[in-house]
This record gives sequence, C-alpha cells and structure tokens, in this order.
Amino acid sequence: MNKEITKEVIAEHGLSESEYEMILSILGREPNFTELGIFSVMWSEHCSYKSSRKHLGTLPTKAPYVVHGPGENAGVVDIGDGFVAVFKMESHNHPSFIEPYEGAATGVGGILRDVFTMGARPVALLDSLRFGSPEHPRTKYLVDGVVSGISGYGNCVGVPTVGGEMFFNGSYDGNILVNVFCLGIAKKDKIFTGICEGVGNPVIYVGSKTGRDGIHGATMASGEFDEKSEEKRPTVQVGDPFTEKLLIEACLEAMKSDAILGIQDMGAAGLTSSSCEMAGRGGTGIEMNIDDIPRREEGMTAYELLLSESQERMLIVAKRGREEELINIYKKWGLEGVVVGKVTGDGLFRIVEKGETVVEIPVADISNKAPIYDRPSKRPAYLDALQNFDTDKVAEPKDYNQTLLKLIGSLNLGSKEWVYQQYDHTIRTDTVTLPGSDASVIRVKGTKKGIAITSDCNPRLCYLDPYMGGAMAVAEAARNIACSGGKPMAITDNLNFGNPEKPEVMWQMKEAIRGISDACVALGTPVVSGNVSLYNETNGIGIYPTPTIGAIGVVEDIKKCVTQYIKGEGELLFLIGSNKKSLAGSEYLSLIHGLEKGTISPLDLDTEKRLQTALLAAIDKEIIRSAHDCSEGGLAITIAESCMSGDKTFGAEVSIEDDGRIDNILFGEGQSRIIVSILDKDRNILEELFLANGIETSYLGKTGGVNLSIRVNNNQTISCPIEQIKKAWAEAIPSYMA
Amino acid sequence: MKFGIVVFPGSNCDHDCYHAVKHVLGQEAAFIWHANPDLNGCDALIVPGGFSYGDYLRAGAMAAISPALTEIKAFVKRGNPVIGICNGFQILLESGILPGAMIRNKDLRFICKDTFLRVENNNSKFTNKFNDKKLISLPIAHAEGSYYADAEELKRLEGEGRVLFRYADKEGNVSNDTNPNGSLLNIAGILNKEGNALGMMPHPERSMESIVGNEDGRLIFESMIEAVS
Amino acid sequence: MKKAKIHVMLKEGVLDPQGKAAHKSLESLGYKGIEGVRIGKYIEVTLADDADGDRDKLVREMCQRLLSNPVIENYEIEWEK
Amino acid sequence: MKKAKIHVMLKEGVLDPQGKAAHKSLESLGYKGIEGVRIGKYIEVTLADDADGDRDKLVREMCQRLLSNPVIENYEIEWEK
Ligand SMILES: Nc1ncnc2c1ncn2[C@@H]1O[C@H](COP(=O)(O)OP(=O)(O)O)[C@@H](O)[C@H]1O
Ligand SMILES: [Mg+2]
Repeated sequence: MNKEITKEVIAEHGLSESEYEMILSILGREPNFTELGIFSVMWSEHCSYKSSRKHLGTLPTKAPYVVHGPGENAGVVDIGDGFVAVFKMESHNHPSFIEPYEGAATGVGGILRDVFTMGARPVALLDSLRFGSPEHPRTKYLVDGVVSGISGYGNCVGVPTVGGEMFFNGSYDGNILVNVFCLGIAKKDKIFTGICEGVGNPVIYVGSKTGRDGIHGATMASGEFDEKSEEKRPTVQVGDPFTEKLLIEACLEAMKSDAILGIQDMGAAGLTSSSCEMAGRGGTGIEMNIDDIPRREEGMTAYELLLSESQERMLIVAKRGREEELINIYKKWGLEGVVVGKVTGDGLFRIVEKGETVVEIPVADISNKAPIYDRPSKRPAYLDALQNFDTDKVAEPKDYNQTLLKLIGSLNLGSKEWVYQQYDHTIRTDTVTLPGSDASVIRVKGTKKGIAITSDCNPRLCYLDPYMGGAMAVAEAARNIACSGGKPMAITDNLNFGNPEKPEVMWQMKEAIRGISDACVALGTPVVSGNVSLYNETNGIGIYPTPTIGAIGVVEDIKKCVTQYIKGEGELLFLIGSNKKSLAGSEYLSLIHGLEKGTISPLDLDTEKRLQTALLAAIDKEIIRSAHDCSEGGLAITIAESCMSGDKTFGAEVSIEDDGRIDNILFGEGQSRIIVSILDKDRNILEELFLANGIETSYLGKTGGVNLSIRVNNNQTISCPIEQIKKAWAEAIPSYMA
Repeated sequence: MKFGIVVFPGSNCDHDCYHAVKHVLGQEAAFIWHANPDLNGCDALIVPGGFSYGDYLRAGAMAAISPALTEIKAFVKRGNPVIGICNGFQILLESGILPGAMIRNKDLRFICKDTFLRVENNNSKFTNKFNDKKLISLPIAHAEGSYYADAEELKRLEGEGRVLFRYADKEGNVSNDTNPNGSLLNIAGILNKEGNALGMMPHPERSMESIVGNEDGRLIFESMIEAVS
Repeated sequence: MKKAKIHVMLKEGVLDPQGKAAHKSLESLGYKGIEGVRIGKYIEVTLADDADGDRDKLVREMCQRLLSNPVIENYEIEWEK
Repeated sequence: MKKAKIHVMLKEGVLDPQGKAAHKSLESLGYKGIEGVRIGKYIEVTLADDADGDRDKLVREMCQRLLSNPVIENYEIEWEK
C-alpha cells in the first residue's frame, strides 16, 4: 500500500514531529505507509513504555531466587523442588470499557499466553477490577460484561480464577480497570524465552488466522478517550477460548521436544512486536514472507497483517529441519502451523510481499532508539487542601449498628461471592485456599508446597498520598500472603494512571513507583514483571492512581495454611500490631460522609516486616486458627468478616480500650494490623512471640453466641445478630446486580 | 483395574480425573484420544468435564458425533461402566446414551460452588460402596446444567430408580431452594436403563483429597472398581 | 439454493431462561407492553456451487445430526433466494 | 405488527468461533461442499395488542440497547404478517 505520508497521516499514527525525524534518520529515507504503522505501534506508549521506562528502572528486581525479572514475557521465581513460579499481571482497560465481555475475555487470553509462552502451565488467575460509582448508568452493564467475559474465557480454558478485587469509585466512571494476573508453574530446567536465534532457522506462525481485529488496538490503548472514541469501536478483538485451550496444550506438548528455540505470543501490535522483540533479544534479524501469513479475510494488506491484534496466535523460532515435527503437533490439536520466514544475520526486520521487500527496518533501532521521555512532573496543587482536611470535623454517627450494616452491605465491602461463584475456582484440584480469604493458595502437585497469591491496591490511599499508597499496596499484598501462611517472595505491578503528559499525573506515577520500590526493598519482594496502562482519562478526568500489585508467596507445607475465618466457639480474638489508624481515606469517610480527604495514617515498613515475620513464625508453630488483614472498613468490619466468611457463622464478644473518636476506633483504617484467633492454651506463646519481635498484641474478646457485640471503653456500641450482618454482606452485590 | 479417560479438544478435567484414579486411588489410567480411540484393556471409562469443542452450538453436541462416541457406545453396550462428568454428562445426553437434554442454568450464569447431593440409590455400579451414606458433598462448575426430559421420560427414570443424585441441603432435604440450576426434579445424576452409564453434573474427581475439600468423590470411583472386580 | 437459513428454537414447554431474562431486562429498561420474548439460534450454512444432491435433504440431515437437538429444539429451514 | 423477528449476526470480519467450529464438525461428519457456517441469534419479541407508539422504532431501540451488541453485531428486524 503506497499511501502518501502527509503531516495528517503522521499525526493520525500518534507520532510527534521529533519522533518522525528520528524515523527519517534511522531509515535514511522516508518510511512507506506500512513502515510508518510499524513505528507507530512499536513506539506507542503501550509497547515502548516511553513515559514510564525511566522510572521503572528504579524498581528493585533482584533476589537469589529470581530466575527472570522484567523484560521477559513473565517473571520467573525459583520455588524449590525443581519448580519455578511464572507470573505477570496485565491490563485490558480500554477494550473492556468499550466492549466489556470481549475486552475482559481477551485480557485473560493475553495474560495466559504471556505465561505459557515461557513453558509454564497456567494454574491460576486473579482479576483486579475497578468500576465507576454504583449510580453511574453504565456501571452495572460493565460489571456484568466484565465478570461474564472473565468467566467465559477462564472457565473454558480450564484455569481456575481464585481471587481478585472489585472496587467502585466515581473516578472510574469513564475508565474502568480490568487487570488480570496469571500464575504458571514450570520445571526449572524447562523455561522458554522469546528469542530469535541461529541464522537460517525457520520462523513458524501457529494458532488462529489473522483477521482485521484490533488494528490500531495498541494505539487506542495509549490515546486518551474522547467522544470520537465511539468511532474506534470495530477495533475490538473477539476471543476464542477454545482455540486458546488447544494452543496451550499444543505449545506445552511442542515444548517437550527440543525443537523450539524461542517462542512468543502475538499480543499488542501482533506480528510486528512479537517478531521485533524476539529478534531484538537475540541480536538477530528476521525476514517474513507476508504472503504466507494465514488470513481470515481476503484482500488484507501487509499493513493490516502486521498490525492486526487477532487473538490466539504465537510465533516460534525452531531448529532447522524440525519444522515438520512441530507443525504436526499443532495439526494434531487442530491448529494451523506455517513457516512464514527465517532468522537472518543482518539485524533487519524485513517483510517480503510477492517477492518484493516492502518493509526494511533495523531491529535494534526500533527498540533502542524508541523515544524515552522524562516528562515533567509536579505535585498537584490540590493535595495540600485535601491532606489538610481535619477529619475531626465530621459528625459522629448516632447508631453504630446501622453504620456497620450500611458499610458491610456496600458494594466495596460486601461479599464478592457473586463474582467468584461465576469463576471455576476448583478445577485442577489444587485450590487449597478458596477465594474468600486474604490470599488464595494453590498446591504444587508432587511437593508439600503451595503458592499463595493475591492482588491488592487501595486507590483512595494512592490518591491522597501516592508514595504511601504505592508502598501500602505492596505491604497489603505481602500481609495478605503472610496471613494465608505464605512467605512473600516477589511481585508483579500493573501501574494504571491518567494522562502522563500532565505533570500532576507524572508526579503521581513517580511517587507511587518510589513507594513500591521502598516497600519491595524493605519487605524483600522484588518486582519480576509488570505492565503500565496510561491515559486512563476521559474528557480530562483521570482515574485515581492505581498501582495494582500482584504478589506470590511460598507456603512450605500446605497442611499449615491459614484462612481468615474463625473455626469455632471460644476462640480468643487478638489485634496484632500498633493499632495506628485514621479516618482519612477510609471507606467509612467515603461512604457515610461522602468525603475522600485527610492525611492518611502512615506505613512503617520496619514494623510491617517484623509483623509479618512474627506472624509466619506463629503460623509455623500452628497456634493461629485464623488470621485476617485489617484493611478496608477498619477493625469492626474485619472482625465481622472473621466471624462470618467461613462455612459456619459465629458471634463474638469484643471489648476495646482506646482513645479518640469511636468511629475512628471502629472504622478508621491503618496499616500493619491483623486480627487473629487462637485457642486459650496458646495465649502465652502468642504474646511472647510477638513481643520478642517488638509487635504489640491486644486481647479483644472471645467468639461465641449469636451476636456480634463490641464494647468500646466499656460502652456497648455494637450489638447485632451476626446473621443479620451476614445477610447485609451477602446480599450487597446480588441485590445491586438483580 | 484400568480407567480410560477420553480426551476431546477442549476437555479440561481430563488431568484431574487422571490424578484422581491414578495417584489418589492407585489404579491404572490412560488417556483416550478422541480421534483414534483405542479402548483395549480399559475396564471403565471416564468422559471428563470441560468445554469440548468450546461448547459452541450446544454443550457436548460436537463431541457426540465424533468417532470416539461410536466406540464409547459399543463399550457401554458390552456392559462396561462409563461415567460422564459435567461436560461428559452433556456428551452422553447429546449422543443418546442417556435420555434428556441440558439447558442453560436458570439464572444464565456459570456456577461454581459446593453442593450437597442426596444419594437416591445405593445399589448401583457407582454407589455400591456408599453403604448407608445418604448425603455427600461435591462441587459443581457449569453454565448448562439444568436437566430436562419430558414428563414420560422423567416418570420412567424415577420408576426405574435411575435418578442417582439430587441437589439437596445439608440435612438432605430436596426443594426448589436447594436447586442451583433449575434442573427438573433437582436431578444431578442419572443412569442409563442398563445401569452401567452414569451422567452427573457435580465433580467427584475434585473431592478426592481432604486438603482440597473432602473425600466424598472417592466413593463413586471405588464403587466402579468394586463393580468391575 | 445456496444459502440455507436455519432457525432453531426451544420447543414449546421447555423453559427458555434466556428469553425470560431478556424480557425482564427490557421491562426494567421501561418497555412495558411486551407479551413475550423467545431466544433461539440462527444459523446460515452456505453450500459450494458444485455441491450436488438434494440440497434441502442434505441440510435437513445436518440439522438432525448436529445443528439441533430434537429432545428440546425444533428447527426450520429457509433458502435464500 | 405484533411479533418482531430479529436476527442478530456478528459483523462482517468479526471472528465467529462458533460458526468455525460447527463448520469443521460438519466436515468431519463427511459433509464436503460447505463454504461457510455462521451462527447468530434469533429473537422473537411479541408486543401486547395495546402497546402504542411507533412499533418498529420501539423494537429497533430494544435491539440497540439490549438485544444486540452494536460494537460487534448487526441486527435485522422483520415483522410477522
Ligand atoms: N473480582 C474478584 N474476582 C474473584 N475474587 C474476588 C474478586 N474480588 C474479590 N474477590 C475475593 O473476595 C475476597 C475479599 O476481597 P477483598 O475484600 O478485596 O479482600 P482483602 O481486603 O483481604 O484483600 C478475597 O478472597 C478476594 O480474592
Ligand atoms: Mg485487598
């Protein structure tokens, strides 16, 4: 296609003038239309990380057990016994807003491919979701579509979805977030990477045929939304989980031969980015014959074939002479495999159409000379006013029973069973800890071990203080892992922000990354993979900064796993930790008073580390009957959850001595607090163990009876049948969605 | 004894069934590939759950016309035990080995949760090890599990003791409230006329080890082993 | 007789949860006077020009063997003119 | 104008995994000369006799708001005579 390259065409491709100048100097000539398209997707925010790369470089990525850090398709961590955990989180925000079912479904498909392309069998998924306010007219439709999409795809491929998050807030009205985490397990000596090696080796295309799906999809994900985005609608891809399932099985079978040298999925920017990235890693070139690319429709141009984001496709570099063998494995699974090119030694990305070279670009320059921006950043002016707000000014509620019921019956604090019941979470028969606890635990067959996984981020805290919020997301994730009995090992981060061209947004991102960094160093959890999603902004209104953290930990003996719910009557309840808290940034202040303001209670990373270490020691001694992180909703909500989130429901008699406002005592939020239950006989061991680590423990009361009763400084403040609380909690989402 | 586990494109509980009979129960197990099904040496078959052919068109419809089903039908005719679980049940229905059909769950959503099942007949090839156990708990995970058959067929199933499992509550009561998917008569599992083919929506292979739930599922496979020996 | 247009509907008496749900949703969107909604499948099978034999019989057979389930569904075939 | 018969089909160019799978399956049954299979939805909406207003406009609106997904699907309305 020889469309003329005008200023308009360049602008349509989202390339700036200076970027175009760079293209001219790389090529030493004008690019043709197809080449322009290639640069446009490869240099889009989505593929090049041009606004974030500089800052991502500051994240800690190393530990003795890290096998592959960022840069590969997914992070790889050694978990012992000859196994590695392979994991990553990725966003599919914009596509899910436009077409929630297919957007979310293909999001699941994409992250699965990132994991099995490394040679790992995907064993679990988590979905971290943010929607607009419940009253927004589109919210219900989006929730329904996104959850069905994840369910439709994940269930069909047979990978359990074992947990996640769901948070509603007006800042997501025009930009929802759909972040999906995938965990895979592989043998340590059987890891594959996306590398293009050995001049003359064949390049094989496998999987679905290429259609006109999602052309410019990558560019769309990097462009701010406006009214015109309606027109970009046909760029949405449709997923085929059945083909994905076949692709997983065929790839894992093909990897058992030693015929594969490198393999990579075709994700954003499809064939172009997969082949360029593979050649880039190998320091080689790649030549493909566009006429050989399997296609779904007639009349497709090289431009379309190279930029299409059709799903369920992979690119393989094989050993010469072994291509038939591989193609036959794919054929057995009903999939197409075609040799479409070869590895070259000239360092060029070359595309040939009907015998003529139509694209020729130096591979190294596409990635190395990709623009990197050090965008200006500035602390938002509004932060002072927000942080200086005095939360003591708000009126205290009169009826704490009603306040508790209202909070626990809200969409953010209500039970998420409506969501995870639609996900097959027991397939593969390895889900030791089911969704509904702080972290879920997946057994590693053939060992005594389990892998604990969770995803966390409180965007409200990130909005009020992005540095603290970022650090808190890491701390909460690690704390949730520890509560389940796992030792936190490593994280993946999915950084969702607004428009990076705004200095305030840039500042939020820099601060959040700094917070993540500090927390990862302090807690010993390096970042091994991640994803950045920017321009989550509609008509100038951006989302709350949302650096979602996915974390994994190792449970040495799955028999010692701990869940968040109380196991019987007469258990003693303890609050572990310093009990620092504030109303600022709390769910209570937002839901009851409509305020999202104030100075949040800070995180002390040293305390956090000691708290988790001591908790894991107590779990190892098998004295902890239940452990539940005290996060959104504060102390009263956490105790209520402990009482009712298991198969059986228990009442409790709790008595708290504390000063300050009662609403802060009950619903204030702070870090490094955990509610545990133990047997009476273990009380001394517990108190001594935490004391030895410099962590406070306070006795709260006993489980039993039919009421949740909370006395504050000897005044009965809450007394409510636990079944009534449970009903409000259980019906929150079903009644909203009905 | 040797279990054959039939693998269709899109089957995804095949490995779980294999693990259940091979590693938990210590029996022989072999995967049977749909395209060249060789049932030689198999004493019993498991048609596992999943989304054969993506469940496109109708769940189980495309698997039901595959070459494997010709062999499975003959295997059933010879009197050997066959259990179809979830998608496997749907395949047995679509192929006519079992009567009736499956439609979408009443609320249209996929449901994954533990269910209690009342055992209606302790005397079959699949329940002979239950002794007087009348209630078990197994997980379900499906979107099309609402069993349908016309009134005459239902009468026949009831009359011949071929309804094996019904969705119940933890006391064993069967009612509308304990029906997760809209199945007629709360049916969760049925037998063929000869009593050697069982179709059930709940997943016994997921309840084999207490660390990941309970061990109620073992009883079903152990009954099959008993029936064969 | 190139393109067969096939309608597959649940039989009278078989619960149609999809139709019922759509009906309810339409009502909650404010559409009142709806008597009923039924949802079925629409399948187009395009035959090659050189496919021979009795085309109607052929497609009828496809419906019986695969495209519909006679226990719960009826089907109708129309040919595009 | 009582019963609206609505056909909802994936837009040209949008992947139709169902149709693709059914096509393959029919071929494996031995049906050769099939050029293509596409699968969509067929919906019947029956209006009450006293429903007033522009019936065609009404049903078109239902299609846009609920019965079809305009991002990837097209729909057609026919009225039973
Ligand atoms: N979108 C979702 N998908 C699956 N599970 C979810 C989802 N949202 C929440 N859950 C599960 O519900 C439980 C409660 O969630 P949440 O309140 O966010 O937990 P926590 O505060 O301990 O991180 C957890 O087990 C979580 O995994
Ligand atoms: Mg959380």
